[in-house]
Parts: sequence; structure tokens; C-alpha cells
Amino acid sequence: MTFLRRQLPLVITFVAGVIFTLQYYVPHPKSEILLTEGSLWIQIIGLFALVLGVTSLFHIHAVKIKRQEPGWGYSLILYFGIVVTLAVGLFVQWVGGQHPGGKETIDGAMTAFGWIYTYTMVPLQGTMFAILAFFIASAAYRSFRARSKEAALLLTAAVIVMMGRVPLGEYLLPVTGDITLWILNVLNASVRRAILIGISLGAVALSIKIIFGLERAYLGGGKE
Amino acid sequence: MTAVIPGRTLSGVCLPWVMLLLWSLPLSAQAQDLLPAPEQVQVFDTPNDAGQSLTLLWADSLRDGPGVRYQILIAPVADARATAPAVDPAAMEIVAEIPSDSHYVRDRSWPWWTHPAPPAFHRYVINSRSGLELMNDTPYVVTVAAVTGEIRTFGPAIQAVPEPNWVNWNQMNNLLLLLAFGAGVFGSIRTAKRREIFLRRIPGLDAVDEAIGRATELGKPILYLTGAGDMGEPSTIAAAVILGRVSKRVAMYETELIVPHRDPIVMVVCQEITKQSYLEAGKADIFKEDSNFFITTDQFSYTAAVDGIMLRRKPAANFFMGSYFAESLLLTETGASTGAIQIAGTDSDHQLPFFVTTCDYTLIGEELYAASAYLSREPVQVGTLRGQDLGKAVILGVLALGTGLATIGLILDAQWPALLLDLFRDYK
Amino acid sequence: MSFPEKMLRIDRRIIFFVIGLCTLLPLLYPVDLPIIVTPEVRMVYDYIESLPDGSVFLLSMDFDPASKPELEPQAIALLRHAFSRNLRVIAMTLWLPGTGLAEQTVNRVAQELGKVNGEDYVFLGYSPGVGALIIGMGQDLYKAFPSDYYGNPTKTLAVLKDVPNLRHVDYVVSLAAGTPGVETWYLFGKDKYQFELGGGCTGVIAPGLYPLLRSGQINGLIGGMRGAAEYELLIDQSGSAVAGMDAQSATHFAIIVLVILCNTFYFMTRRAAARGG
Amino acid sequence: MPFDVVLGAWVAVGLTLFIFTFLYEDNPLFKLAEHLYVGISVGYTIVKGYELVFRLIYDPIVDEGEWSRLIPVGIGILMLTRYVPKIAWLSRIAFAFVVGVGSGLAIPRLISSYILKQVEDTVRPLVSVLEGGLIRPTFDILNPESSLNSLVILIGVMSVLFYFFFSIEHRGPVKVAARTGIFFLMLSFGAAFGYTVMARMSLLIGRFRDLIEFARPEYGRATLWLLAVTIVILVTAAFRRPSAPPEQE
Repeated sequence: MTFLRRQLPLVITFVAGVIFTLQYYVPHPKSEILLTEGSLWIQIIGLFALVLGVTSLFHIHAVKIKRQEPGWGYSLILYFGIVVTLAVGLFVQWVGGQHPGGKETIDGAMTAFGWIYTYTMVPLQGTMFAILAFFIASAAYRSFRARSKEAALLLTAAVIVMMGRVPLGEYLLPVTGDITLWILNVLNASVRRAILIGISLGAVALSIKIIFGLERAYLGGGKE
Repeated sequence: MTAVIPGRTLSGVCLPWVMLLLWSLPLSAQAQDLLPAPEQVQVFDTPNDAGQSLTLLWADSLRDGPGVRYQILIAPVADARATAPAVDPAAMEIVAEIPSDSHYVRDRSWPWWTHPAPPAFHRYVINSRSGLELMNDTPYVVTVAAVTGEIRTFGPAIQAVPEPNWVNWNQMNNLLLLLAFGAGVFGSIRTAKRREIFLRRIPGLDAVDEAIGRATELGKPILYLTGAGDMGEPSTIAAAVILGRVSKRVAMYETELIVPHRDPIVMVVCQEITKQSYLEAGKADIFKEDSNFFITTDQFSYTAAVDGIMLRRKPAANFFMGSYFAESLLLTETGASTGAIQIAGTDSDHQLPFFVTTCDYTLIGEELYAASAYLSREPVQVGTLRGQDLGKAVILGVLALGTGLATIGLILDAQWPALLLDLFRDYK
Repeated sequence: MSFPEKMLRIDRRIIFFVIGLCTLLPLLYPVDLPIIVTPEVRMVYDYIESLPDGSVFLLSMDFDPASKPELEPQAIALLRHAFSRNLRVIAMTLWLPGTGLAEQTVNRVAQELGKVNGEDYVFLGYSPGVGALIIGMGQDLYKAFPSDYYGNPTKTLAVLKDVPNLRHVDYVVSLAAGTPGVETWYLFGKDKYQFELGGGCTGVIAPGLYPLLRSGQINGLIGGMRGAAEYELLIDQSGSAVAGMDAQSATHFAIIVLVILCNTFYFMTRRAAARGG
Repeated sequence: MPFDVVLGAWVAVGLTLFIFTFLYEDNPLFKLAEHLYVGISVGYTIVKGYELVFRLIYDPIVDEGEWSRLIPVGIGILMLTRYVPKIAWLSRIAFAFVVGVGSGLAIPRLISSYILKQVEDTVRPLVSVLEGGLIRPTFDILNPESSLNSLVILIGVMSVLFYFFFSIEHRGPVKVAARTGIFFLMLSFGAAFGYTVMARMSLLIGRFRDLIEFARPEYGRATLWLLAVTIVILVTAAFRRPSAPPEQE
């Protein structure tokens, strides 16, 4: 049993990792078939990962309601949202059409499921992120102070790009458009490139460690 | 790189040349005077691919110009054993007709170890497509003809067999670098297990101690966030390690610690780490189980709740370690408004600008990993960091040396710099 | 507390109010300032212009409703352009919450230009797997997406005839609000299947894509609402992005003024502190 | 205007305003909208997932007889054992497979796209071939391909890499290089900040445009009415708060 619990996952990771690394260098059709099948498998397993994410949220709020923790009423609202969306998405059209799942439109006409999506989910998510517009403004006011050389550089680059990316800035000071493009294409590109190289070295090192079983944190969960 | 050359010689050079010597077609003397036939023709299986493809190479010629075109012709060989297939080139199927000043070897870049022919040679790749299916392991006769007006002169017809290949030699530098880097990382980890490896001190860690000191002076709590990631992300692991250090200090000073989580598993791990730190500091008696607690996995509910904690409890120091998304600004802005010292550490590069502007100190990207390796002194972590440094050192060297070589190469019009430069290029 | 100090500690809700006003007013009373087209955006436009009739164009709308104002105008402009050039359009998304948005956008533009689903375009919808999905499409499109969003088998669709995999796609554009997005399409798609790739993205991730632009890994980049506005100008159909640019100008200048004010107050307090010893 | 559109407008406006109240302070209206949002997104994900089961698993097996798809289904089910403590270790097998394949797929591709390709493009000759075969450095600052800009990029990439170098102390020339790296980093962060301002403002513009649209008479002036209602609720709540116990969450 210990082999199954401890060693088997490591063996699987090792074998899968080595095979799919080497696959890249092998153009033979057999290796291509392996790649096709492998990617399809991951695609299907991805579906279950989706379930995993959803059930954990379900669980957390169920506990909250059960124990009547502070704010459990909001958890009820959350459940209400789930149930209504599910009911509308799965059953309303199941009765009417031949499709098994929820479609936002059928033959160009919006369905009830599409209505929920368009008039609740879209504005809610959109607004949640739109709030950041206000916070970025107050962050700029609070913290964009030329306290040091570094801060001054950051602030100058930010102000130039803010001017160079909008018509009014380019209209008042046409040169900001050119400077913005230069900052983005040259200065910014070089920094991002260095970060990309650094991060990729880190990611490759991590992947190698995972394949060789030196890094096992991803296995997480599952008490032994 | 010696291992590379057989592949090239086998399919790329020897075979076509043997074919060329074996057989060629007589041509009418008159046509040849007007329009010399294509010379040095080579036909072979396209190397480094999945098969169903043949490559044709032939020398450039003085006749190449606007008036002349090339025809590529192909015919299947009925009997594979025949060494000299009796095919009339005029009866072969025309695959393509191309202008004579196109399709050069130089149109595509090759590393020196698979370079098929001089750059000025013509190159045409016959691929399987609708209307023309090339079968693997089936011989074909291929030739090229020069055409101008009514005159057509044929090069030698050569037999070749398309086949799938097991190795893409063009990408061997990729594999080589992978192996070298892997060896570097493992070597460093081994070294780290045997002896102390030098890591420079990360200035951010001083800021951490200072912040804890100030919170103690003020008698206010410390807020520590571990980010949005799960235990599989390196940034979360680093955040947990740094939490160990922070909680030890906090225990010594008997300051209050608040650690709200977004991932239940991370919470459990961090609870253990915190408990251990209190034990090590000899303050197990004041350890509180509920200093680590879980809020919710949802981005904005979590953010709103943490913002609420900041506004009510007014912590003297806020730590933001791990990976963050759009919520970063909502957190740090609220934190700043309460006047707390804020220290961040993240590899989420999209959010770095906000941490850098709104926090007093930020561990940028890899600095977070370095800080955690510095603190934990765990050989695997330290060794990996050292291995990555080796990789960076090599890249730095290649960038400096390569730029010099590339410049000299261009000025002198020399090819030899490619011997090094090609090793660090991406080929398909 | 001195005046500059007070100003530095101003209630942030006042700033919120100013920003709200600066967004609202230009939307109600537009000025229509001229917009300059940048080379990054023009490159995407030129490439689509250069494609012959019937070429295959894949638009991956990798965003969710949170980024709608930035990326939906890009999607609309690109689709209008592709449809008017008579390209065969394959649309899809790597972001599950964006499925409905992507579907509505494609169908709306297709209807507007009289295009027929299944013949001129197809909406594949969402499928899990990210990198594995792209590889799957590169190997065998019909296997990765056995049916389109509406359940029609992909093998039988006229628009996907002779498009068994990504090698037969002429141009892919990913409109990304993060990962998975443009980088994913390069890493698992273009790197192996050798189609041309263009990028569109939100302003947040745009700076991170410049190294890929420079090295030719993507052949153009449409950045944020500004990029969308430029594209709308290129196809000569002003839409919501062009209309939003005045408000964009106003808010940017509001923030620039705030930054200047904050620095003025900051240096005033510093000087006061220096004088006070 | 059809009824469902008008109703949609009212709902959308109401929820939008509820979320915006967060700008004033965290309050029950915001929490209500926020939890509703999480619930609906989860519901949406489940519905889509259900549909995908048919498209990726059920249909290919039933229609095409592709039974091999049952293997990944089996692995996927193992993943779900995470919630059953006794057999939770089985989920490790699924994670091991996914992570193994993922690492394997990523390694060579990362080296190709993010290391080799980036190094390749940084290593450029610091001279350009001009028309007529003349070779000399070019200084056109607006052309990203010019020698000058190639040099700037080289310096930028190298100095930032130096900054992230941990095995040597930052002293002498290394300190100069790392310091240059910091300057480059700050300029790049500034540019990103500026660009992000644009992004966030665009989102706000998008929301405001909807609000303006729904303030029109054909939608029953939803925005104006609901704005009034929201303000009234907030004010009432503000008056009642002192007596209410402090919020816990």
C-alpha cells in the first residue's frame, strides 16, 4: 500500500514527464499520436478539475450555513444564485430544445440562461473590476511621490505613457506618443524579456524537480 | 555535436549523391546549349519531419532570371527494387512551377549542424497534399526541369523514399541545453547538501524585521497574507517559508499575528508552520490556533473581508507575499490608508507595479524565492536558486559574447560566429 | 496639520468622485479628438488585408465579462474586418466565463454582414485543457472539438473543410485578458504548428507582450481600448472604443493632475519639515 | 422595447450600483451583489461543464465508439476522491499524471519560446547593413531595429538579469549593473502602471456607458430611479448603524 500511496504517483509523474519532454524532439507520426491522445486526456481530466473547484466552494458555504456563522445569509444568496442558474440552464431548455446543456442563444434568440448571463453575470463581473479604476487613481495620488530616484523614474514613465496612450496627450504634446512607443518597444521590452528568461529558467528548474520527485508539494491533500 | 552529423550525412548528403552518380538522363544537345539542365540535383527524404515529404536541392545557375522557370516533377516507382527506373521525365506529373529566382536554401534558417547545401542552392519541398499523396516508405522518382518558352531541359531523375524520422536534429540544441541546465541544477543541489552555498543577503528581509519591531512598539497586530495560489505554486511555498520567519519574530516580541487565507490547504500548512515557530521561540503558551483562518476562495469576497480587517484592526504592518491578481491594489490601497508599513513579495509581474508604488518595500519576482531560500537554507531550494544563477550566468555570457561575435561576423562577412550563435537559436 | 499635509491625507472618496465625473462628462458630451494609429495595430490590419479570399482566420476570445469594454470592441472590429475580407472565421474561447460573450459577439457581427453559420464561420465555444487543447487542435481539430458550440459535428461543416488541424489555419489572433491567452497560443500553438499569430490584449498585460512582438513571435499587438479604437479607425467603422477615447483622455489627465498635485504638496511638506528642522 | 430587455436593464443597473457602493464603504448591498455574482458564476460553470461532458465524453463514445476516452474519465474521477478522506490518496495518481504531462509539455517549449527565442532576438549585431552594402551603426531612436536600440535592449536585459543574480554580493561593477537594472525595472513598472490606468479606466467607461444607456426613457429611466433607491438605502443604513452590533466577518 505504501508503494501505491507514495511511490506510484512519483513514478507516474516521472514516466509521463520524461515521455512528454522527449516527445517534442520526435517528429515521427507515432509520437504525434501520443501527443494528440495525451492532450485529449488532459482536456477531459480538465473537466474534472473544474468540478473540483466548484465543489470546494459548495462545501465551504454549506459549512457556513450549517454552523450559522456570521454572514451565513450571504452564503444562502450564493446558493440561490447557483440553484437558479442551474435550474434555468439545465432544465428550461431541456424541456424546450434538443440540446442537453445551456445555450445563451438558440437560433439567434436569447434564452433564459442567456438572459441571466447577459444581465447579471456580465454587469456584476464588469463592475467588480471597474471599481479598480477608482483605486488606481487614489493609489496614484497617494503614492506617486518623487521620494527617490527610482520613484521619480517610475512616476515619469507612468505619466508619459498615460499621456502617450490617449488622444488628448498626443494632441497637446505629440512627442509623448513617440516616447511612449519607444518606452514600450525598447525599455519595457528589454526588462520584460529579462524577467521572462528568469521566470522560464525557474519554471524549467521546477518542472525538472517535479519530474524527478524532488518537488512534491503539488500532490498536497489526501491524508496518509 | 558529433552525434548529430550521422543523421545529416545519412539522409541529407550521401544518399542523393549516390543516386546522382547512378543515373542520369541523356538530353538533346540542342536544348542543352540554349538552356543548360539543372545541375547537382539531390532528392532525399525531408529530414527531421513526420514523413510524407521529399526535399529537392539543385545548384543555382547563371540562367536564373525572369525568363526562366523551374518545374518540379514526380512519378511513383512501380517496382521498388529497380535501381534505374525507366520513367520518361516528360510523362511525369508536374508538382509545381516556380520562378527561377526563388526557393533558395537561404530562405530558411538552419543551424550549421543540419545545413543542407550552400545558401545559394535552390530548395523545394514536396509535401503530401490533396491531389498528391506521398506515401511513406514508397519510392518516387523526382526531377527538376528548367523551362523557358517552349524549351524544357531536365535534370537527372532521382529516386527517393519519404519516411518519418525519429529525431528532429534541428532542435538538438534545445535538448542539449535542457540536459546541461538540469545537470547544473542537480549539481548545485548536491553541492548545497554537502556545504553552505553563498547567497547574498536580501535587503527586503531587514525591512521585515523593522516592520515587526515597529508593530511591537505600537502594540498593534501584524497582518500577513499568503496570496491567491495553492500549495503547488513556488510563490506560495516561499510565502509560507517567510511566514515561518515572521511568526518566530512575532512570537519573541509577543505581538499579535493575523493570517487570513484563501486556500484551505495553505491554511493548514501555515498553521503548522506558525505553531512550529512559536515552539522554537519558546512561546508555545501564547500560540493561538485561530491566528491562521480561512475566509473564502472567491477573489473579491476575500478582498472585501481583508479590507474590513485592515480598517477595524488597523494593523501596524501588512505583509503581502505570494501570488496576486487584480485584488492587489484594493488590498494595498486600503492598507496604505490605515498608515501601516507594507511589505510585499510576489512573482505576479502584472501586479508588481502596484506593489512597488503602494508598498514600502517589495521583493520583486525571483527575490521572493531567494528570500525564502535564504531563510530556509533548505538544500533543494538553495541549490535550485544557485542552478538558476548558473543558467543566468551562461545566458549573460552568451548575450555579451554573442553580440560581439554577431557584430564582427557582419562586419567581416564571416560565417564562423554561427558556430556558437546557432547553439542559442530556436529552430523548428 | 498644515494645509499640504491635509491635502495629502484627503479622503479618497473625493478622488473617486473626481474620477467618476471625468468619465461621465465626456461620455455625455463627446469632443472627438483625433486618434493616431500605431504600427503594432497596423501590422495586424495589414496582415488580414494581405490574406486572399477564403483564408482561414481563427479568433480566440480569451477573456471574460470583466474585460468586455476593452476586448469586445477589438473582437467586433477584427470580425468585421475578417468577414468583409471574406475570410473563413473560426471563433472560440479558452475562458469558460467568456463563452456567452464570445458567442453573442460572433453571431451579432456575422448577422450584421449576412454571414452564414457553418458555411462562413463557426463558433467552437469553450473546451478545457488550455495548452493541451491547443496542441490537440494542432494535431486534429475534429478530435479536439468533435462538435461546435451548437452540437453540429465539426467534420461536416463547410467552413472547416480542409482544415483538419491548425497547420491549415492562416492567421490566429488571441484576444487575451491574461493567461491562458496570447502566450499560450504561442507556446503550444505557433511554436509547433507554424501559423501566423497576432495578439490583442487588455492594457494590464500589454507591456508584458512586447518582447514577443519584438522577436516576431507575434506579428502585431492591439493594446486595450486604445488599440481597439485604432482598429476601428483602420476599418473605418467607429464603434464603442473610439467613442470611449474622450473619457479615456479625461481620466488620464485627471490622474496626471492628481500626481502633479500630490508631488507639489509632498515637496511643500518636505520643505516645511526642512525649515522646521 | 421587449419586457425581458427592460427587466434585464433594471436588474443590471441595480447590481452595478450595488457593487459601486463599495466605493463609499463595505456594506450589505455590495455583499449581496457580490455573493450573487459568485453563485451565478458557479452555476454557469456547472451548466457549461455539463454540456462539455456530452461534447467530449458521451457523444464521442456513443456515436463514434471511442471507448479509450474512458481512461481519462477514470483518472478524472480519481481526482474527485480528494473529498473522501479514506481514499483521498487516489487523487494523487490523477494529479501526478496531470502534473507530469504538464511539466513534460512545458519544458522544451519554455526553452524554445522564452529562452532561446528571447536570447536569439537580443543577440543582434550592433551595426546595420545600409543600402549599398555600407555597414555602420544606426542611431534612429524611433526605429526599434536600429543599432542604438539593440544596444539599449542588450543593456536592459543584461542589467536586469544581473539584478536577479543571488550568488554574488552586489559590490563594485556588479552593483553598478544591478543598479542600472533597478532603473530599467522602475521605468518598465511605470510604463505598465500607465498602461494599466488605461485598462481600468476602460472598464469604468464600459460600465458607465451601460448606465447612461439604461437611463433612457425606453428603459423606464432605470439608472436614475435605482440610483435614488440605492442612496436612500445607504443613508438609512448609515443612520441605523450606531445601534447595530459591529459586523463580524
